[in-house]
Amino acid sequence: ADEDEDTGGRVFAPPSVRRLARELDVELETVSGSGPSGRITEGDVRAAAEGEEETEAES
Amino acid sequence: MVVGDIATGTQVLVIGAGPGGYVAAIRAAQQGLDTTLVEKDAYGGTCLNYGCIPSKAFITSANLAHEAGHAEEMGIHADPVVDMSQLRDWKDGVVDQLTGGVEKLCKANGVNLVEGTARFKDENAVRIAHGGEGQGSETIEFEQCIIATGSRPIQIPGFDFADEQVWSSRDALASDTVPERLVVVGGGYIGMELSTTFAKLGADVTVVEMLDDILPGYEADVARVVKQRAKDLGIDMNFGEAASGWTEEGEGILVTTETEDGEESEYRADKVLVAVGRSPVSDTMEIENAGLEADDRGFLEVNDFRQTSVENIYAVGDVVADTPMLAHVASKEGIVAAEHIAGEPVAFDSQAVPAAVFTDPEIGTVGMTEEEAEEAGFEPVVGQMPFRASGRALTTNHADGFVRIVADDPSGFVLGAQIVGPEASELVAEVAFAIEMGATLEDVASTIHTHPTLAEAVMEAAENALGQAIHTLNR
Amino acid sequence: MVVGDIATGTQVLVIGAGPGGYVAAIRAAQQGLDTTLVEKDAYGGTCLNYGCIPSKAFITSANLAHEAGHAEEMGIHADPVVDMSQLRDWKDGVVDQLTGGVEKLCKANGVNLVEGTARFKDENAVRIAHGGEGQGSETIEFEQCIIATGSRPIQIPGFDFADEQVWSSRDALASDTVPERLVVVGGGYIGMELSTTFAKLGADVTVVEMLDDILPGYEADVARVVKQRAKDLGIDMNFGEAASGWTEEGEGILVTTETEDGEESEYRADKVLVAVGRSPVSDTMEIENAGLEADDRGFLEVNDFRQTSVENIYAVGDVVADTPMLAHVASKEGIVAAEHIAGEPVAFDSQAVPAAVFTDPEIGTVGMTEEEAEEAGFEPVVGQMPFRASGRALTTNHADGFVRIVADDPSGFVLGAQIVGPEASELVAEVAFAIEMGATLEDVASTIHTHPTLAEAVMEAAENALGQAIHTLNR
Ligand SMILES: Cc1cc2nc3c(=O)[nH]c(=O)nc-3n(C[C@H](O)[C@H](O)[C@H](O)COP(=O)(O)OP(=O)(O)OC[C@H]3O[C@@H](n4cnc5c(N)ncnc54)[C@H](O)[C@@H]3O)c2cc1C
Ligand SMILES: Cc1cc2nc3c(=O)[nH]c(=O)nc-3n(C[C@H](O)[C@H](O)[C@H](O)COP(=O)(O)OP(=O)(O)OC[C@H]3O[C@@H](n4cnc5c(N)ncnc54)[C@H](O)[C@@H]3O)c2cc1C
Repeated sequence: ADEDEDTGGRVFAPPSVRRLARELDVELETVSGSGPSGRITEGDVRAAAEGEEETEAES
Repeated sequence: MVVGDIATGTQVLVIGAGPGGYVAAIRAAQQGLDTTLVEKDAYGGTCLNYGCIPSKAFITSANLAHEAGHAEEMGIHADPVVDMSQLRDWKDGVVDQLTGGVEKLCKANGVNLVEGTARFKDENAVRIAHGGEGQGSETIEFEQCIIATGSRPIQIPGFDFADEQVWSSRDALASDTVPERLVVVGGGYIGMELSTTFAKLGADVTVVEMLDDILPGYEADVARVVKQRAKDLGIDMNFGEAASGWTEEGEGILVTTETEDGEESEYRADKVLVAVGRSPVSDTMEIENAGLEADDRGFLEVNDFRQTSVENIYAVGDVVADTPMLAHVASKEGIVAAEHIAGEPVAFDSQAVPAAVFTDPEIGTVGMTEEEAEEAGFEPVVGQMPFRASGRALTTNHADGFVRIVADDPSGFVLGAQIVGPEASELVAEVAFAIEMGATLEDVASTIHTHPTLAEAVMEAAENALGQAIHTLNR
Repeated sequence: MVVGDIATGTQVLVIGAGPGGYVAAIRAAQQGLDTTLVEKDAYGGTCLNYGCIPSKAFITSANLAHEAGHAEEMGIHADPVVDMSQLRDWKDGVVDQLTGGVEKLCKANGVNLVEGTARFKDENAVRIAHGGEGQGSETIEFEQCIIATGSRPIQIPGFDFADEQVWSSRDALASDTVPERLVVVGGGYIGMELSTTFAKLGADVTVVEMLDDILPGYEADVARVVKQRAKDLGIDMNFGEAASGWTEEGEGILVTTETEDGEESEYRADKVLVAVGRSPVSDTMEIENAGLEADDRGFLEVNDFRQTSVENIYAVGDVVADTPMLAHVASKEGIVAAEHIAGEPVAFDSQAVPAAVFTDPEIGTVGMTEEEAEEAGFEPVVGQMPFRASGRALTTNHADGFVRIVADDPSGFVLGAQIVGPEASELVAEVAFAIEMGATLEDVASTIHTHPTLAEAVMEAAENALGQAIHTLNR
């Protein structure tokens, strides 16, 4: 599907990764996945969380 | 015995012990919360007592007897007779075992069990009315409440479940006789499951459906497989007719229907089963006292954590708006509510809800159809595997139906499946899991599937979508 | 008709049309390769003609007849009689449909079919000897070859399959009568599947096994469930005894066994089925002409792409060393070989191979046991769900057995499952997929599973491993 189309809230990340995202306060929609076809992995979420922290620390 | 009004307190109060409520209560207790579960009727709710479980028990026996009686092709010569009161007793035994199990599991996890009807006093207390006379009442104060009061069958004008000739699904599943002639009003999943069952048990079954097909909500080619089989079983299906009333006639009854144009038809029967849907039970608890309001159909609206408009009051299961009225949805919602109260990072974030219909053959669906995928902005690619090309299906002599898998192109993400055929209810599990995992067609296609199994058909459907099926031609 | 030796050429030559060979040939053709498939006997190989498919057809009928005859508890009164020659005909019909399908699929995908026995001339050519007399021979030159010659039943001293009293599994599955008394030598999966089947069809079955348990390779608590059921079916199991010979006695035969200490026993029977294993077929093709050598047991060694020591010659299926002799392994290997030849980035990289045993109840396993996980350096955590706590299992009246899931702690990665119980062969598919996906216990546990299904038990086992099962107590 086209990247920019709104596909009804479907996210492509395993349940455990989705839970981790909530735990770490990461918006899945803002994470770009490194898995097959862009699937979001645990590592992607952790990296996003750390990135967030860094940005916060800088400001 | 408790007389007079005494007040006790609990952290979490759960109202209703169906698959929504008892699961919520057990999970809340597992999270270390002081939990109380109130039930006015029977542990296990509709599902264990009058729904999923008894219907599936009847279906098993009806299937076995019918199959054995129609397997000459496989060399089996038998003339099975079903003793309906024995079947009923066996079914009751299964139900008792499971409801007893629920009670034990609640206790073992430390849930306080209270029998009675809960009614809100305010947003932090309910009054419990006990069943027996002179039992007095009890007030329970709570920090959080989970409403899991479920649903009841819809009655239609002219058909009163109090009359012994008029059956709800619950009455049908409590019966210890097979009516000679049964009219079933409603061709939805409950109506079709019971039509098939009673037809196999020997009843002369007539289905009357207002719409123009059975199993509304399912795609036409899925419903068609079940409809054809129902026809073969001698079930007479009539569409575009609404049941308008019934009268006694001789030993039996006469059921009247009407088309939109006012054309009337009459069907002779011994019982009429009304299975036109279920409505939420939100009127037993005086929710207005807690500041809650149901929508015009009686459902409660909730957020992702199953909180109602009153923050400390949650709702799960059939009483909730917008999610399918299914036992496994109720249980999942119960878990989400309980864990959210406990502060866990949960949400009702399931990507797809599988559903099964235990007709002959079974239906199992999950996620999007091709059409729904298109509407959602995907570019769907579809793969199909007919069971007549499946070695396992042929060796079980059940080769009608197919597995269809829907995915996004070119990402390959699995979006849905429609399965009709043997064990469809089980096969859908793998696809549901694939959807939750964010798996692709290739993931499914390149996983080794045991031979000979029906699950191979899921793999083959994925291969077919990729244009590289082995056991069916690729388009 | 071809007379004399003519030479043709092909890109890919596949020898043997079992589930290894025909799948390889179809996939090679799908990849655009000019492909020729040689088979000396029947399309579909052992699996479709003498193995998986006929055995499962017999099992279906035996199960249905036996169940219907033993379901009074569920209210079913029946006295089914099985007409064995009708059953055999039905089974033959299923086989014909599937083998005909294989032939059609090969042709539709553009595979050239050649009947005959292939023998290597050198590493780029085989000579085909046609079956009929005076058919002459044919040389086929190839660029790549895939050997898929499968396996045959092992004969043991004193028992010659040529004698009509001595059955191989193939003879048993071709029979149109049920022997009154059947001795089965070997308690492996083929022996136990056939023992159960013939016991249900009315034979008096005695199993003789050299080891001290049935189903070697399966954990004791898994085998125990099947053993108990076999006992209940009246199967007499004798361990630590090796069959040493047989003699005719009166109308029947007398089978002699011997313990390690030389103690002899005798069993009266009408037939003796020898099911002690299968050995690879690598001696039909003069492989030495191609510079190939089998190991001392007759297997061919291959690399991850299924190449033998001769680079352009691949081997797949039962003839290959180190992978389980199973149809779905053969097919997967066939796909890998074909795609590797086509230059695709494939390898036989499956993380786990599921396997099923179609006894009563079924067994389905995949990946590691707890012990294997420990040996592999994981810190296994295990979760279990007994089917007697499953609503679906109780409603099918098949509640023996359990689902066990093995995972790594604390990563939660799913490593394996051992399932014994109803539809275990199907249920294992979800866990196999979870393993391939690198999924965790949490992923399995938080996926909604349809109620009421047996697949819920997989979810419950995962929840149990996480210490949060609802329907069973957590340890
Ligand atoms: C014939 C039939 C077949 C079905 N088959 C299936 C199936 O195969 N699969 C499936 O997923 N679903 C099936 N369903 C639907 C399933 O039964 C429901 O989705 C499920 O029971 C909903 O669970 P619940 O916990 O929300 O409510 P319920 O199971 O309805 O339980 C609600 C409980 O709350 C109690 N209660 C209500 N008000 C109060 C009060 N004020 N105080 C105290 N207690 C109260 C009720 O007595 C009841 O026990 C079937 C239903 C029927 C009728
Ligand atoms: C009773 C029984 C039940 C079984 N049940 C199961 C089951 O439930 N699940 C499962 O996974 N497995 C089962 N198996 C095992 C399964 O049948 C084998 O694993 C599978 O058939 C192996 O496939 P293959 O392609 O390697 O070889 P095969 O199926 O053995 O096919 C090899 C083919 O090669 C041909 N051939 C041999 N030499 C030559 C030559 N020189 N030239 C031309 N053709 C040649 C043979 O005629 C044969 O057709 C069962 C086996 C038996 C006996």
